[in-house]
Order: sequence, then structure tokens, then C-alpha cells
Amino acid sequence: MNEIDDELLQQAHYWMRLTRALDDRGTFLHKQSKIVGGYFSQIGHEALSVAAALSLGPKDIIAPMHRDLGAYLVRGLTPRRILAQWLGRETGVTRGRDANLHGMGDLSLGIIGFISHLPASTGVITGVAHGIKLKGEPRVAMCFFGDGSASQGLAHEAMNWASVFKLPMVIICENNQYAYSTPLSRQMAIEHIAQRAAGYNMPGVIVDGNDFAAVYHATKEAVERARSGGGPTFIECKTMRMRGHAIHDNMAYVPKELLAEWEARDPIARIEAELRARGLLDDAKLAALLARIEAELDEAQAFAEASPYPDPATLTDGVYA
Amino acid sequence: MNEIDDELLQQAHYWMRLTRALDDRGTFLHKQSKIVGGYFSQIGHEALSVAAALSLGPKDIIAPMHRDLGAYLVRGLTPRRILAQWLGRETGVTRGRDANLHGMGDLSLGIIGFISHLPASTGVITGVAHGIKLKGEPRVAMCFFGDGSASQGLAHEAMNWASVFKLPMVIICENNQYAYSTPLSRQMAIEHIAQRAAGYNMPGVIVDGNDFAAVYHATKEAVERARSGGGPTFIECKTMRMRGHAIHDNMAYVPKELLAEWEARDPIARIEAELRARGLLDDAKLAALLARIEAELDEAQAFAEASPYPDPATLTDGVYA
Amino acid sequence: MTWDQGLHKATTVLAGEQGTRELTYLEAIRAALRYEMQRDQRVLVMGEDIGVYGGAFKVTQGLIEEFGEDRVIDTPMTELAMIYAAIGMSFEGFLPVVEMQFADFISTGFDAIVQFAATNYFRWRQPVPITIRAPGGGGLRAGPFHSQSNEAWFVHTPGLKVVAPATPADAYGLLLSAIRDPNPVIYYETKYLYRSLKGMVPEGEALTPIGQAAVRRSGEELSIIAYGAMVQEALSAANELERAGHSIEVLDLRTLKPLDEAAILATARKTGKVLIVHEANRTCGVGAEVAALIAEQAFEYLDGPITRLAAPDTPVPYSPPLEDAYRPNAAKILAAARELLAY
Amino acid sequence: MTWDQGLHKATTVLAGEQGTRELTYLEAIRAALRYEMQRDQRVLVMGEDIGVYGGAFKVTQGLIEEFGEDRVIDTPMTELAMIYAAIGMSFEGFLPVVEMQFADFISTGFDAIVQFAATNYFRWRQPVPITIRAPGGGGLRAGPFHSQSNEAWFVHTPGLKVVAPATPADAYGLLLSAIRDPNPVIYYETKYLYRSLKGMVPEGEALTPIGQAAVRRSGEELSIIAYGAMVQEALSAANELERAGHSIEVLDLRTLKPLDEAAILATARKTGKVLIVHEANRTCGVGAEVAALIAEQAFEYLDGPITRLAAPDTPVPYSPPLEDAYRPNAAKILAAARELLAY
Ligand SMILES: Cc1ncc(C[n+]2csc(CCOP(=O)(O)OP(=O)(O)O)c2C)c(N)n1
Ligand SMILES: Cc1ncc(C[n+]2csc(CCOP(=O)(O)OP(=O)(O)O)c2C)c(N)n1
Ligand SMILES: [Mg+2]
Ligand SMILES: [Mg+2]
Repeated sequence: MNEIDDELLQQAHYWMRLTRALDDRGTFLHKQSKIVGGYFSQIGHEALSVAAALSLGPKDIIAPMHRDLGAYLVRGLTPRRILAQWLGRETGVTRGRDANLHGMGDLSLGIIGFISHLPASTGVITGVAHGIKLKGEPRVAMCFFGDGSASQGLAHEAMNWASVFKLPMVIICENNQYAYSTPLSRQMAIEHIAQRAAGYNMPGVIVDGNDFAAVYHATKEAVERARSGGGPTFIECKTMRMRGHAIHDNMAYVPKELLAEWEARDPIARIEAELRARGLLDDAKLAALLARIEAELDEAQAFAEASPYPDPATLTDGVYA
Repeated sequence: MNEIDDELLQQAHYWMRLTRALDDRGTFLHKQSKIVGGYFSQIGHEALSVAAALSLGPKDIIAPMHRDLGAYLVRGLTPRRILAQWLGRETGVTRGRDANLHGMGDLSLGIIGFISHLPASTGVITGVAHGIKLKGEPRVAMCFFGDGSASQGLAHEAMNWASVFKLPMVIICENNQYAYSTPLSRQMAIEHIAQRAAGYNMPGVIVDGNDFAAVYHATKEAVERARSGGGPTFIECKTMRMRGHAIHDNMAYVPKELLAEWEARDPIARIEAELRARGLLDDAKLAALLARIEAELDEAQAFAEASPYPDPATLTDGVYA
Repeated sequence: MTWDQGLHKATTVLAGEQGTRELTYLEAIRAALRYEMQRDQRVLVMGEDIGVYGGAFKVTQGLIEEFGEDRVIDTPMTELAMIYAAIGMSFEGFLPVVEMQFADFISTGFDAIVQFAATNYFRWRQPVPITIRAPGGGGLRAGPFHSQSNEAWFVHTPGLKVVAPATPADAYGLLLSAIRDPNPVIYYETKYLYRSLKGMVPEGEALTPIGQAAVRRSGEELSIIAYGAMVQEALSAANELERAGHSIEVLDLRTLKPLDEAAILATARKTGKVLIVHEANRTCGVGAEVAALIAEQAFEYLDGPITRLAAPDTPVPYSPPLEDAYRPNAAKILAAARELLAY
Repeated sequence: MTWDQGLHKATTVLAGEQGTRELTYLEAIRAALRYEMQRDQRVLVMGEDIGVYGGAFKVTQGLIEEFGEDRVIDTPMTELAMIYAAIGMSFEGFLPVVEMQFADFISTGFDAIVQFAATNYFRWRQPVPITIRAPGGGGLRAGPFHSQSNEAWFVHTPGLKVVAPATPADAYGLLLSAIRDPNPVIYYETKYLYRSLKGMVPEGEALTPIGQAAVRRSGEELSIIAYGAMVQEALSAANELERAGHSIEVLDLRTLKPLDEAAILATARKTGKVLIVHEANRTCGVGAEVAALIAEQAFEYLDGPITRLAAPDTPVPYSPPLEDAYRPNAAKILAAARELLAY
């Protein structure tokens, strides 16, 4: 992590801690039956989602999916709006229309709200990147998708399209070992998803997705390539989904050793080790940071809980623009 | 072509000549307005479709598409049934239901009738191969699809599926330089479609699709691999679509030089040169063969033209099995 | 054993004597899968997470242990190839049952269904005996992409059959019929009923025929025509109306394509007042077809406007007050029925 | 010029004085595309073979020469990515018009339309102002995969608009409206009319509003409600009936979603007899919705059964005698209308 300067490292640390705390709060609120329906934890993805988002500029656009809470936060979606979303309130990102993390889009923040049908993020971002290229603007479009989503035809179509038109696009593949209960071996016959990048004549980069610095360097380089007309890049971030697919899933199908191995590679522990090594973090500072984050989230949760539910009379209002 | 024995070479020559003659007749019948709707010529594809089909055994299954007339014929679909199909007669393969080359399926001959939505052939053959594998039978499933079709998501999904389950499958990619008017450069950013095979951990073979022997060797090897449990193979046959996409298309978009270059590589001229070199063909023999084929087609056309149109009263009969 | 020795033959292993047992709607589906898989070795199931994990809703739990991974196939996440694979397997003699994780994802495999499977027999006389299980419907706060009732897409498409059981017995009996039908059948199962509805389910060969509706309750004044989760809601409303002295007939369509036109026309002609209820969006839904059918063929018998109660034309909203406003239920049926009775 | 200087602004370049000219249906579509592209630099067209080649039907011929390949985009053969790309471009401020080579191939891009485009504004208030041109319909001996009229899939799906012009003037005017509409609009153009139908088309700002049907012919005894290619057939039948002394009204729906309920109910109430005609398959087609609407809201005014004349529930057959039996036309409309008049 040598090349990451202190300020960026501290910033990343904050976002990663905020991401995890918000995620834990989601789990907690679900257990309290305040979030009804499903909840998808992203524990384990903090480094990659935060690093990828930090490598972008304010006018760039992202199409994240359900484990990219870090990216939403970095782009400026507030815990208030997110918590209100999860609680189905009118003040939530989708005003109670879409469920849990779905649909959390806001173009003023450069975020596209995802749909369940994976990997729509790859398709729609291709169009954004195409639009950017047609306008000749120095902006970049980035999408996220998973190892399971990689089996979908749309991923192929989007990568092909991006390469044919040499679009300013960065594709983040979050290889977290599983798609729901399905292990990689049942999803593909290759070791690295990035091996497919050659089929689109684009660089295929493999990084340790739990290492903030590694992801940041890879994404930064890809973003610069895209911005300067060099076309799309495919980045496979190796990581692990540390919880079940959704909250109801006890993931009995995951070998204990695999979990333990990745537990030892926890992205937050790693960035904190580096911060401590640089003398930027100690127990007291960490406690203060966590307290600050909890206070922020308490306030956001209070806002969400005090927010009204949508008025049923408005049900059919928002179908057409 | 050294390793191809005389008998096989002569056999192939017959099928290639029959294919071309039947194709020419299709064009002719369309000009006479006897074939209504569209007509798709395959001129240029004779070597690859005949070679691939000849590499199979009688219980193997193929899923061809619209330029694989040679494969249909080799598998035993008669010119009678094909011509009756083109003329929309009750005696045609689809009894007047499906148009031109579409839907020409007959499982008793191991042929799956294609639908327009390309490349359905890749999807359905995956299931056939999966079924064969489950039954543990030493049979092979082969599909054909084009350079344009390669952009479709389904091609990716099918190749991935075939590789995950290590199916007895051979994928023939007919790279004929164009998809309708769209050149390769607008379809993909790579030089060889076979480069994508690595993304599915399967061999990606590139052959001269206008060289009967080259295609035969490649397909034979792939068929043997599949039959013996070695999994799927991707074979890219480089060829050229020598006519317009369909009969109405004058292909003004194809550079003259490109056509001339491929004209010089005509698959039939090449196999005939080899036959002449081996002393198996001379002008008289060729004339006799062509006459025999024309007679066969005359008879088939007469059959087709004498065949009744489907009875409109049967329109809704065949929807449900 | 090789395929030729055994697999091609449908072997009724489990005929036995017929008893009944009480099962949830979900258990009835599982029982049907097990029964068919035991009976006929050509039957196999596949889908995302259906094997080791037992399925997102645990419908297929235990099947991989009983039948092995050749017949209970965990697939890559790829609906289009999956449905195409099922079609291809059927050409090899199998009878595949494909699970969509949610009915909502059936759109991802759309081409394989509406273009290939639906047309194949028409085109070259090769049947496509596949079954697609589509867990549909809302009421579970699952939002626009895990609550859809999109059956009308397939009801409109020629060459498909579509069923939608409302009871555990039909969940069992229609799945048997769907699997054995030589045509592609889309089987809409109602997530809402999975664990909330119990009922007696016969053992063994208790097939519910495709194409036959069922009169769930006989009455004279008004017919409520419904399917899926709405049948229970209609029955509640009808009971309530009975207490108020009204005589209500409830017709459970059970099969949405082909519709049981005779049963629909019979109930319309009998009562002269028809209320059609479904959870799917209103416009061009199955209710439109039922209404059109009655308007065309039972016109002289009508004593009131043919009324539809359906979800409005919006995606399924997530937030509870919105979803409650969105989804028809017994109370809304009651109100609509009262209005029609008063006509 | 950079995007910010010019492209975001809708610039009415071409107002001028309004004349009219005679155009074929196809030329009217091309004229609309040109007009919009000249008027507003955000408008672009894309699809397979639409640029250099001018499109499978030559609808876009000449556009690439006039507007360049950034605004007339030949795409890879990939409907799903194409529609997604259009959606993404719309987020960047463009107004993309996507051509499906045939309406039949729209199913390949289905998810992008029904799941993403249709729901986006509902979910996070971001409009998706794309237009999808779908050349549909039969009569050209093109078989099951180049003749489909699959509009009902989209009419059923909330969040989409669907239009189907029947005349050159509406082909022009509805395309203008579709492009400017902030919602995803599916524009069903009728291949059968491309070169066979001519008509006067105004120049300039001659928008046909989305959501308004048109009475093509006023009458008292019977209403024929149709759209697309069937409007001309209905008019022929109506003329023939007029010669026999009958007074027939013909309503051209023009927009299929949202339906012009007022116009439909007005004609039903006026004549009391309704014949609905479409080329799409019967079950759960647009005709079912129109019939259901009338049965519910104009019930008291009816003097005869609401009658539908549609294609039967089979794929579109290829062979001429079969396709002729399949497809509604003036003669079949005449027969159905006579029967209803005699009721
Ligand atoms: C087209 C489609 N099919 C099925 C699903 C149901 N589903 C939701 S998430 C998921 C697994 C996704 O796996 P992956 O892409 O690896 O992302 P992860 O959840 O592991 O982050 C599945 C099968 C879906 N969302 N979309
Ligand atoms: C999904 C789909 N989109 C569009 C078409 C229309 N179409 C028919 S053939 C064709 C080109 C196919 O190109 P390729 O796969 O290279 O095969 P070729 O015709 O060159 O042999 C197109 C675009 C189609 N059949 N299917
Ligand atoms: Mg994953
Ligand atoms: Mg090609």
C-alpha cells in the first residue's frame, strides 16, 4: 500500500468502516423486522467497492449492484436516504417503490439504480459509456457485476459492445466465490474470469479484492486508460462473500476452511494494519471513528424511522414520466 | 488433402456439388416467384457444412442454421422434402408452416430445425449434448453458428454451459466475414472468434473453411474428443458468404477485391483440383455428375411442384402435440 | 442400466393404494416432483441453487440426496441457456422441469420459451415436453423484481400451456399433468401460499387435468372467477357475503391456457354477474381474455357489467402500504362484489 | 461544438411553413426520423444494418450520409445490449431510436425493455426516453419469425407506451411523439404497409398525440375498432357495407398503451355493436382488453355481443393458403360485421 498517500488511506478507511457499520445495521434492522423482505450483506466487499469508487471523478458514472454499498456511499448517497430506502419510506431513494438495495439510483450523484435481472449493470453502463464517447467528454463509466452474473449472456454482449466501440468503460467483476449457493466450479470451467477479457481485446486484470491499494491502483489505471481514449478494461477482484447470499441463508454450503482463510484476509483488518504501521491509527482513534460513525448512523436511522411511508394514493402516479 | 481417402473425397465432392446445385435452384425458383418470401444462399459454405456433417456418425445430432444446406443433405434430408419446403407444400419438412430454410428439423435424421432467433442452435444443442452425456451414450452433438451470431449472449451462455458440464459437443463457427451487411470489424474487436474459446477452457481451432480436408480433420478430431469424454471444441471456419445476405441483397457493401480473393478460393474448385490431381475427375466425369444431380433435382422439383399446398382447414391443428 | 434399458420407458413405480395426506402448498409441489421422478426416470429437475441448497424456497430440498446430481442439476446462473438446455434434453427423451428462482427471471429466458419451445411442434412436429416452474406473485414485500405475475405474456403466446394452481391438491395434480404433457407448460406457483396454505393431497396418480377449471363453491347470484392466490381471497369474500345472505359461485381457473371456456361460460350464464380477479396487472391480463370471452359468447345472459379486479398497471411496489394498495385481497373483492350485486 | 454547447438543447431547426406531401408509409417513417434528427441533436438511431446498408427495409436509407456514423449507429447483432445501450445513452441525454430488424427479434432484448426501461421511472424517477421501432405483421409470406405482431407483451407490461400507426400521416406524427416522449415507447410499424400505402403527410410539427384514437369513418350501426394494417382492411369492409346501405364507424386505436378509453367507450355507446379486429393472436391480445373495457364500462349500451376477429392462436404460418387463412382481412371483417349487424 506504499503508494497510497496517508490522506487517501484514511479516507478509504472511513468509507470502509462506514460501509461495514451500515451493513451491520441493515442486518440488525432486518432482525428487528424493520426491514421487511430481504437484505443483502456485502461484508467482505468493502475494499473493492470503496477503492473502485474512489478512483473515479465526480462526473463519472457507476452502475453498481447489490454488494456495492461502499460505492454508493463514496458517491454521496447518504445513510439517511439508504436507511429510509430499506425501511420502505417516502424519503428513501426509491420512495418505497423498490426493495432493499435495488434501484438506489441518482444520476445527480452519478449512480444508476440496479434491477434484479443481473447483470443489467453491464448493459446499461455500456450505453452510458457510449453516450460519453459520442459527446467527447473526458468522463468514465464503471460497472460492477459478480461471478454468477458472468455466466449471463448480457455480460458477453456488453463487453463485446464496449470493445467494438472502444468505450471509456471499466468493468469490475466481483468474484466472491459464490453466486447464491453456486460455487465457481459450477459456474465456469476457467480459473480466472479475467481470462475472458482477451476475447474482447481488452486488458484483463486480476487483483486481490480485499486489498484496498491493489484495487485502487488497478482501477485508477483503468480509469485513466478509459479517460484518455484507451478503451475498456476488465478487472477481476478476488474476494469472498462473508455472509449468506441474503440474510436468511446460513451458507451451510461454504466450507469452514474457506471462510476462515478469507476471514484472515479481512479488508478492514488489512487497511487498519497499514494505518497502524504508518502511525495513523491506534485503539483510541479507532474507537473515536467508530463512535462517530455510529452517531451518524443513529441520526440517519432516526430520520428514516421518523419518515412517513408513501401515501397509497400516489401508487399509480409515478409510472410514466 | 493427402489424408482424405479417395472414396471420401468423391463422396464429399458429390455432396458439395449437390449442395451448390440445389442452392442455385433455390435462387432460380425464387426468381420465378415460386419461392415466396426470402431465400438464403449458402454459396461458399459447401466445404465446411459437408465436411462437418461427414465427420459425424448416424446417431449424432446437428443443429444447423441457414447456410448449412450441405449438412442437411449429408444427414439425409432429401432434395424432395427441401424443395417442397421452399415451395410451401404439405410434403415439405414443415408442411408449409415454416419459411425457406427455417425449421427443417427431423430428429430421425438427427437434425434440429432452426429458428430465426440466432444462435438458438448453440442453446438447444447444449441440451442435446447434456442429455447424451446423462445417458452415457457415445454420441456427439454439433451446432453451427455465424460471426454475427457470436455477438449474441446465448452463444456465451451455451459455450459456458457446455464447458462446465464437459459435454460431448462440437461448435462450428462459420465466420463468413459478414452478418447481413455488418463486417467483422463492427461485430467484434478481435481477429479470430476462436480466441474466445479459452474463456471456456475449450480448444479453439481455426481452419480454412473452404478447404474440405482441413475442416474434415478439425471436426473429426473434435468429434472424437467429444465422443471419448474430452468435452467441447470450438472450431472457427474462415469462409466467405459469396452472395447477399438474402436474395434481395446485392451486397454493394462488400469490397470487390474481397469477393475476388475468395472467388479464387472457391471450395468446389479446390476439391475438384485435388480430384483431378488424383486422377479421379475429368471434364467428362464432372459433366456426368452434374447431369445426374440436375436429373435428381428435376425429379425433386417435379415432386415438390406436384405436391399439394397445406389445407387451410388444418391451420390450428398442429399447435399442441 | 443403460438409457435404452430403462430410461425411455415411463415406469409407474409408485402406484400403490391411494391415501391422502395434509401438505402445505410447497410440500405438495415437492411431493409431485418426487413422485414423478420416482415414477419415470426421464424426469429431471434443474435450476439455480436447486440441488445442494434445495432451492431459494427449499421446494426441491432433499431431491439431490434422493436422485443424485445427474437428475437434480445445479446450473450456472443463466436462464436462457437453461431453458434451451431443457429443450435439447427433451429431444433426447428427458422430461425436464426447470425452476426459475423467481417468476420474474423468466423474462431472461424469454426467447427460448416463446420463440423456440412454443413453436417447435407447429414447425417440425417435434414436441417439447418441458415444464417451467415459475414462483410468482406478491404480498411478501419483495418489490418489483421478486413479486411479478407475468403469466399473460405466455397466455398470449401460441403453443404454450399455462397453469396456476390455487390449492395443495392442484399444486400436486397440475404438476403431474404438466410434466407428462407433451407440450411446454409454464407452471405458476404462488409463493404467498407456499407455507400459508395447507390442504389434503391425494397420493399417487391424482392428476389435475390441464384445461379444466374447478367450481370451488357453487352459487346463484354472482360468479367470482379467479386463479392462484386470489382463489382463497375470493373464497373468503364469498363466505362473508354468504353470511349476508348472498349466493356466490367461485370458479378457480386452474389452467390459464388453454382456458376452460365451457366452465367460464357456464358460470357466467348461470349467475349473469361476473367478477374476475387476479393479481397480475390489469391491462391485457388473463382477466381481459375471460371478460372478452364472456362478452362475446354469454352476452345474452348478463345482468351486469363484467367487472375486473386486478393489480393496477404499475410495477409491484415494495413498501407495505403501497403493496397493500396494489394487491387485490378479500376486502377489495368484497367491495367489488357488493357493488356488482347491487347493480 | 461540445455537447454542452448544443446537444442538450432541443433546437427546432426545421419549423418553416407547413406544407404536405404524398409519402408512402415507409417514407413517412424516414421523414420523421430525418425531421427529428435535424431538429434535435440528441436524437440518434441505431440497429443492425441500419447505417451503411440503410436497414433491412431501407427505412433509414440516406441517414448515415446525412448525419454521420455517430448518430446512425450500425451495431453488433445483439438486441439485448442494444436496448440496454439505448437506455444508457438516454441517461447521458440522448434520445435513441432503436430499430429491431423485425418485431420478432424484440423478444431477444426483452429483459431490457420490460424489466429495466419499463420500471426505471417508477423506481428512481429517472425517465427512459427511448423509442424502439418494431416492424411487425404478416401478409408477406415470411413465416413464424418475420411476421409477428407481439405488441400485447408490452401492452400488458406497466411503464411502457405502445403505438401502432395505420396511415403515413400517423407513421410520421406518432414517431415524432414517440421520440419526444420521456417514456420508453414501442413503435409498431406495419411492414405490409411500407410501400403499399401512400398518403398525404404534413411537414414539420405534425405530431400525432400518444393516447388518442381517431375516428376514421363515422357511422351509426356498428363500430369496427382496429389498428395497424387492419385499419385499411376495416375501411374497405366498411365501404362495401355502405354500398349495402349500412352505416359503419371505424375507430383507429393508434395508441395501444395507454388506450384511448374515452374514444373506445364513445364509439361503443354510439353504435351499440362492436367488432374488434387485429392481426395479433387472439388470446389476451389488445382486442381482449378493448372488449373487457367495453363490457365493463359500456355494458348498458350494447345491442350485441362484443365480437373479436383476430389471428388464431397459432404461430404465423408460411405457406400462402395457410397465411391467408390465418390473417384477418377485409373479406373476413365483412363476414363478421354482417353477422353482427344481423344480430
Ligand atoms: C437473471 C437473474 N437470475 C437470477 C437471479 C437471482 N439471483 C440474485 S443474486 C444471485 C447470485 C448472483 O451471484 P453473483 O453475480 O456472483 O453476485 P453475488 O451475489 O455473489 O455478489 C442470483 C442467482 C437474478 N438476480 N437475476
Ligand atoms: C436475434 C436475431 N437478430 C437478428 C436477426 C436477423 N438476422 C438474420 S441472419 C442475420 C445475420 C447473421 O449473421 P451470421 O451469424 O454471421 O450468419 P450469416 O448469415 O453470415 O451466415 C441477421 C442479423 C436474427 N435472425 N436473429
Ligand atoms: Mg458471487
Ligand atoms: Mg456471417
